[in-house]
Amino acid sequence: MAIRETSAGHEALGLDEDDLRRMHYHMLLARRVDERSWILNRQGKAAFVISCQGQEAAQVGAAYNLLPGNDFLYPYYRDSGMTLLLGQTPRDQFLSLLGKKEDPNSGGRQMPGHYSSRRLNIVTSSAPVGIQYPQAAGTALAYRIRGEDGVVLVCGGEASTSGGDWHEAMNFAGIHDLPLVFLVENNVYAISVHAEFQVAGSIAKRAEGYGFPGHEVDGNDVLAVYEVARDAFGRARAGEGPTLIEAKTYRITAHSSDDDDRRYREREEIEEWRQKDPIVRFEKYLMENDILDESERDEISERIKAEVAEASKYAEDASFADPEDVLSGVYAEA
Amino acid sequence: MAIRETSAGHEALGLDEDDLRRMHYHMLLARRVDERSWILNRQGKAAFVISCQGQEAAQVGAAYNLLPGNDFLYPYYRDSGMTLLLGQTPRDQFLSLLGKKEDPNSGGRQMPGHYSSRRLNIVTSSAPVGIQYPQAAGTALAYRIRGEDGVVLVCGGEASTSGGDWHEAMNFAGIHDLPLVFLVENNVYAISVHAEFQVAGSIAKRAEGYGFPGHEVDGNDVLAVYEVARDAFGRARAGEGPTLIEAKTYRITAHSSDDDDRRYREREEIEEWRQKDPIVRFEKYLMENDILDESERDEISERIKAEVAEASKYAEDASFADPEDVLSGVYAEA
Amino acid sequence: METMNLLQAIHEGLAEEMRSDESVMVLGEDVGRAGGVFRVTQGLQEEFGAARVMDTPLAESLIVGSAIGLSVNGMRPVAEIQFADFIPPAFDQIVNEAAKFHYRSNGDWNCPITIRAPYGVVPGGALYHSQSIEAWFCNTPGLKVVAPTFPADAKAMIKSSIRDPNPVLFLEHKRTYRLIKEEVPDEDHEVPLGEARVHREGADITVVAYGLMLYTALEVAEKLSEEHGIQTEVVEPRTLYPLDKETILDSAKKTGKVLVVSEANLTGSFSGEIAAIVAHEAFEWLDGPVMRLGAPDVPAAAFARPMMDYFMPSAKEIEAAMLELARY
Amino acid sequence: METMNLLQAIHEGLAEEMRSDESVMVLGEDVGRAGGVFRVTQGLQEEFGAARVMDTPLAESLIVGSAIGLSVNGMRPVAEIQFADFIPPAFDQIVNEAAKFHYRSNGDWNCPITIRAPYGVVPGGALYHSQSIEAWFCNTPGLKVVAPTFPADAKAMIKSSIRDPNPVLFLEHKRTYRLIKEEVPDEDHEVPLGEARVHREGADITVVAYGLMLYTALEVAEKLSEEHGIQTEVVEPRTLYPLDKETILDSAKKTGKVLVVSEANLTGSFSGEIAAIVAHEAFEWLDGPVMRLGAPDVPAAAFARPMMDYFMPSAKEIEAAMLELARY
Ligand SMILES: Cc1ncc(C[n+]2csc(CCOP(=O)(O)OP(=O)(O)O)c2C)c(N)n1
Ligand SMILES: Cc1ncc(C[n+]2csc(CCOP(=O)(O)OP(=O)(O)O)c2C)c(N)n1
Ligand SMILES: [Mg+2]
Ligand SMILES: [Mg+2]
Repeated sequence: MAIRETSAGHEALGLDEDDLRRMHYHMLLARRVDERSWILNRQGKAAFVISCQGQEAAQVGAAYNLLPGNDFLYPYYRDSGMTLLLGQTPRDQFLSLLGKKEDPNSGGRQMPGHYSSRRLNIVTSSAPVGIQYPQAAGTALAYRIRGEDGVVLVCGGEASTSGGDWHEAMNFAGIHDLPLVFLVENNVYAISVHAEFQVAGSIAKRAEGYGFPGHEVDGNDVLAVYEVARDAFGRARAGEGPTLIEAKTYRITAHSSDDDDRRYREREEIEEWRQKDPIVRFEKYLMENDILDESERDEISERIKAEVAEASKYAEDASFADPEDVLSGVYAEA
Repeated sequence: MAIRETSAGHEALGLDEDDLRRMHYHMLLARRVDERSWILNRQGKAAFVISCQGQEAAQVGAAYNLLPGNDFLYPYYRDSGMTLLLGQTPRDQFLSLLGKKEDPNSGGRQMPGHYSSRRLNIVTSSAPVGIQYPQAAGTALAYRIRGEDGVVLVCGGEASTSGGDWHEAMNFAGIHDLPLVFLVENNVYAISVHAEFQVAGSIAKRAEGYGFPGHEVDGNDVLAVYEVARDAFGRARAGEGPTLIEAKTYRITAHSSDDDDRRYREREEIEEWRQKDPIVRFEKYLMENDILDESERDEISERIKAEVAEASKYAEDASFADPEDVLSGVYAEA
Repeated sequence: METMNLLQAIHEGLAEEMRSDESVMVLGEDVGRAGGVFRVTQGLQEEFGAARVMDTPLAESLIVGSAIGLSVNGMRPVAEIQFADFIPPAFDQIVNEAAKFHYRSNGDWNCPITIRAPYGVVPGGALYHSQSIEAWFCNTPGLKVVAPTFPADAKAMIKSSIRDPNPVLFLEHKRTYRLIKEEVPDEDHEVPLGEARVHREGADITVVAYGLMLYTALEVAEKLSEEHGIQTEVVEPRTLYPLDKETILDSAKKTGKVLVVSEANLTGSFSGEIAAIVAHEAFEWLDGPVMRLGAPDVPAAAFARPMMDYFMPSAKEIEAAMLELARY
Repeated sequence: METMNLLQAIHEGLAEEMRSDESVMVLGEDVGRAGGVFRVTQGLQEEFGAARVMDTPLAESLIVGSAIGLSVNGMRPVAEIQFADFIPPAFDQIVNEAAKFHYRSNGDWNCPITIRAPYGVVPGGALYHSQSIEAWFCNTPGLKVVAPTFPADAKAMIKSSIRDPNPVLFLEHKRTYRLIKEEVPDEDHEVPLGEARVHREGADITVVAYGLMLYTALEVAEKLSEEHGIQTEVVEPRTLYPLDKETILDSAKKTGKVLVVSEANLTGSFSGEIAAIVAHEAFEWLDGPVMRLGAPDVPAAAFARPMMDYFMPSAKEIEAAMLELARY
């Protein structure tokens, strides 16, 4: 299977310069929020960090197709590029990182990266890897039953395809032509386990066995991801069924702040991938197409920096929920 | 994907007339034991029957490749054609059907069809559909770890591919090139649910996505099944990895004696498939090739009839385990 | 008022909810065309169509997981697990997802799904069509576990379950499906989740039981009353989790003697919880040990009838335990 | 004798068994190259190779299912579940398969597998890296569930578990991995499965506890002895299922006052079983209610430290309960 790369410039994809700027802004924003999170971790303020770094193109490229309010997103823990794009703020991210009361995902109950926003149709997520897939299928099925045109985007790492839930959802999606887009962000590792011990054959190729298309795409190329995802959303909205997208990318950081990746991978490998940084690559594209210049880039960077600093400070100063809050809200009231 | 049919006569497959007679005998034996089981059910003697009828060719054709003592079988509840071929007797089957103490599968503890024989390398089986696949992968892995040439055959109906366990085992088998043959006996129904609501795309085709071959074969053609299975066993023994076989067949009886299939399928459909009866078809082949004539056929039939009658009587007369036996053997002793 | 058995009552409850609320739907294996292996959903697909009464693939995690996702998007799904013994593949979706949806999102999301599962020993069912699985689920805050036994309760409680904004595991004892009939109110007769029922008042001993064992306990209670003048109070939790402790404790304090009976393998069963609550919170009132009766600690009921019968807690054993307690 | 913490002791036990028996192997997520997320298996892949210390795909049903199949074909696998919270996908393979293999085949097959699972609250672990999951598995005849707390016991018991012809679920409290060190005998020091341990004798009250709560209970017992002269007998089940009832009952009969402490959500936890056994079988000896302490009935520990701390049963609460009981 050939890996799909950008087949056309942005105009051919129907994207205008504002679109590109929005994409770029959110990719960079996600990166900076993440970088700041590691600093907070090293300062002993953040107990746990889990990163989006390296995957921003896959995330923003795919999620850019979501119609807010109409579609649902089932993100996984690295998808801050998506949740920021949909409207969560850096402040939200840091509040969650530090487990503060105002954390919109969980009020400080869950680890960082377990996104939730009913307002933004981001479905509450958890830690068991892969468990979201059948749920996403159900959400898509509801659209089908009611004859509505909403689409569901569900995401996971390559290891999230190893468990049964992924397969059960793929099969169900294929049977009922569900309006569901599967995005697998294949970043080569599952904690320490290399994809060669995780995935037999090819993830993207498997879609065919379920009767719907699967695509491998260069996950560090935001426009390429946007394009396959746009087609997938189009198919879904037209009632033609699901699509599987495998975005080939790389996890630039350790698995999390609890992980020491020196145990299992070479520094050179990471360096190689740093050269393929999706943000640098996109900026190159933008500059070559005269959409961005150095000074604009610096200006955006400064703006984000300030925004991130402010957000981090806000979250650091914010208060924890009362300890007794742990007892409340076990059951929903009728 | 083209459905594989017999590509050659039996000589080309390396089968001599004795092989064919053994195959035929066991197919017919399985059928007759099954028919007798329904009579016992109607007489109120057997609480529950679950049938192999229609699937004998798939079962005998595949299992004919097992090297007794060297290979392992994970059968599913319809695979009496296999267990008889491996050396369980009609008496064993009826003892199990009636839940008698001498039932070799479980001593009357399990429902009929839950085969087990440590002596014959038939691994104890249970009711949760699909749960055997990861186990079979583990058994195959042990061969691989020790560098031995044993093969594992694992079987299920088409609905057994819908659950996660099938997928997890497929993936693992592909990663480690396990000596494992997956046989899916696709008999169109899962109780009442038609395959079109059970299986998206094609089961056989999915193997490719895991990096190993999958074949669709006419499951009512014993020689065709034998041939693809022979190749699969050959691959496995040569260290080349797993193979998936989807045998297209049909469940001629209701799901079980508890089921009334008039609720969900037409009599005509069954009639059509009765015309494709794998035993009749094989007998035709044998007769056309002068391996069997009418009188021999009748003689074999009579022999089986007597054998079945004797076995049934033995089991009917046999005693139940003591009621208190239900308490023993919960834990193995060191 | 119509006279119905348990199976019909659950069917009616489902049908009424589906009629009055378009978002209510049923999904599971064989629930559509065939109307369920026990026929609880018979006729529903004809009435409501294949989309709202959907035959799913054989995949329990998918059944419950997609029910969760359906509820996310406005539906009120009732998922059927064909036999409770086959609920383990859905365990993760139930205990880690559905039960935690509300809490983990700090109240942002609800998960209003109902999961029906037939449990309990039935002749011929053997190891994998017999298990009493309630203990697996009664340590999971956020989940409700209900197990009504009588038809009228069951009809009302399936409706309460569907309307509840929380995930509810609805257990149906297979062997009681057709065991008795009773009058079932036509209109909206409500039985809220979380309330135990006192079936029979008595001052001498308390028996707490549900499912098939409740029927047996009620019979034995009658017998003891007639033959020995022993007055038994029989309490049915109806909802196992969260448990109506008050009703049980009130009865324990009144009689001072409590026997808990269930069909589950005794050790580690939910009976332990009930007994522990009584032993702690009614200690001062106790005139005898808190006794329990259950199935022996072997995997499950056997296929062969004599072994199966031996496995089941019998009326005789229950009677002996009740007498022992009464005479304590 | 070397001084080791719990983590090292389990590591040593594994390594020794792998050295003395070629059929022993380890499989799970990140157990190989990385040596486990908690480093319990560190160094094993270097010593025994990638086949005997195998990194599996992220698929818990596969991990346990293939372990079963490995045991069918002559191996003695030790499967690691990275966090006990992620054991649900393997639930079916454990309770319906491994636990029933021997019984259902009427003794024809055994299933000698060990499943290691780190459980319990740890700072930052939050809802999905904190759960105490023992109640899910302590109603399953055919399975053994062990939860040693001290290093020497753990080393001996991991070896007993591997040698046991039955499936064993081996629970390790994450927060105790490095909490204390003690001398661990070099040679084959044996602790058979199924035997409780009395850590401290005392005539006034009995506390039954395991995991982190055991450490706390032991500290409080010391304090109560010093400050109030109250003598507490502390019993650690070590094996939860099947339970060593005798040791617990002996202690209950001696003190007449029993408190069961665990970290699990109280209602429906295994503490209920222990309390129920005492309430039934030691009733005549009881001088006070059988008390229990556990976490509140909310899904699991929270991420934010203040909420997490509030969630945990504290030394203060345990002390208060012990005092209440002693003074009863
Ligand atoms: C069911 C389950 N098993 C194990 C874990 C522990 N765990 C968390 S993330 C992870 C690796 C996931 O890898 P992948 O899906 O490739 O995503 P990535 O982290 O690489 O983005 C593991 C093993 C878990 N969260 N859930
Ligand atoms: C996990 C699980 N769910 C449900 C059942 C109930 N059940 C028994 S057989 C069956 C259908 C199986 O169909 P298939 O795999 O196609 O095999 P067939 O019976 O057609 O040969 C079902 C739903 C079960 N045994 N296990
Ligand atoms: Mg990955
Ligand atoms: Mg079938």
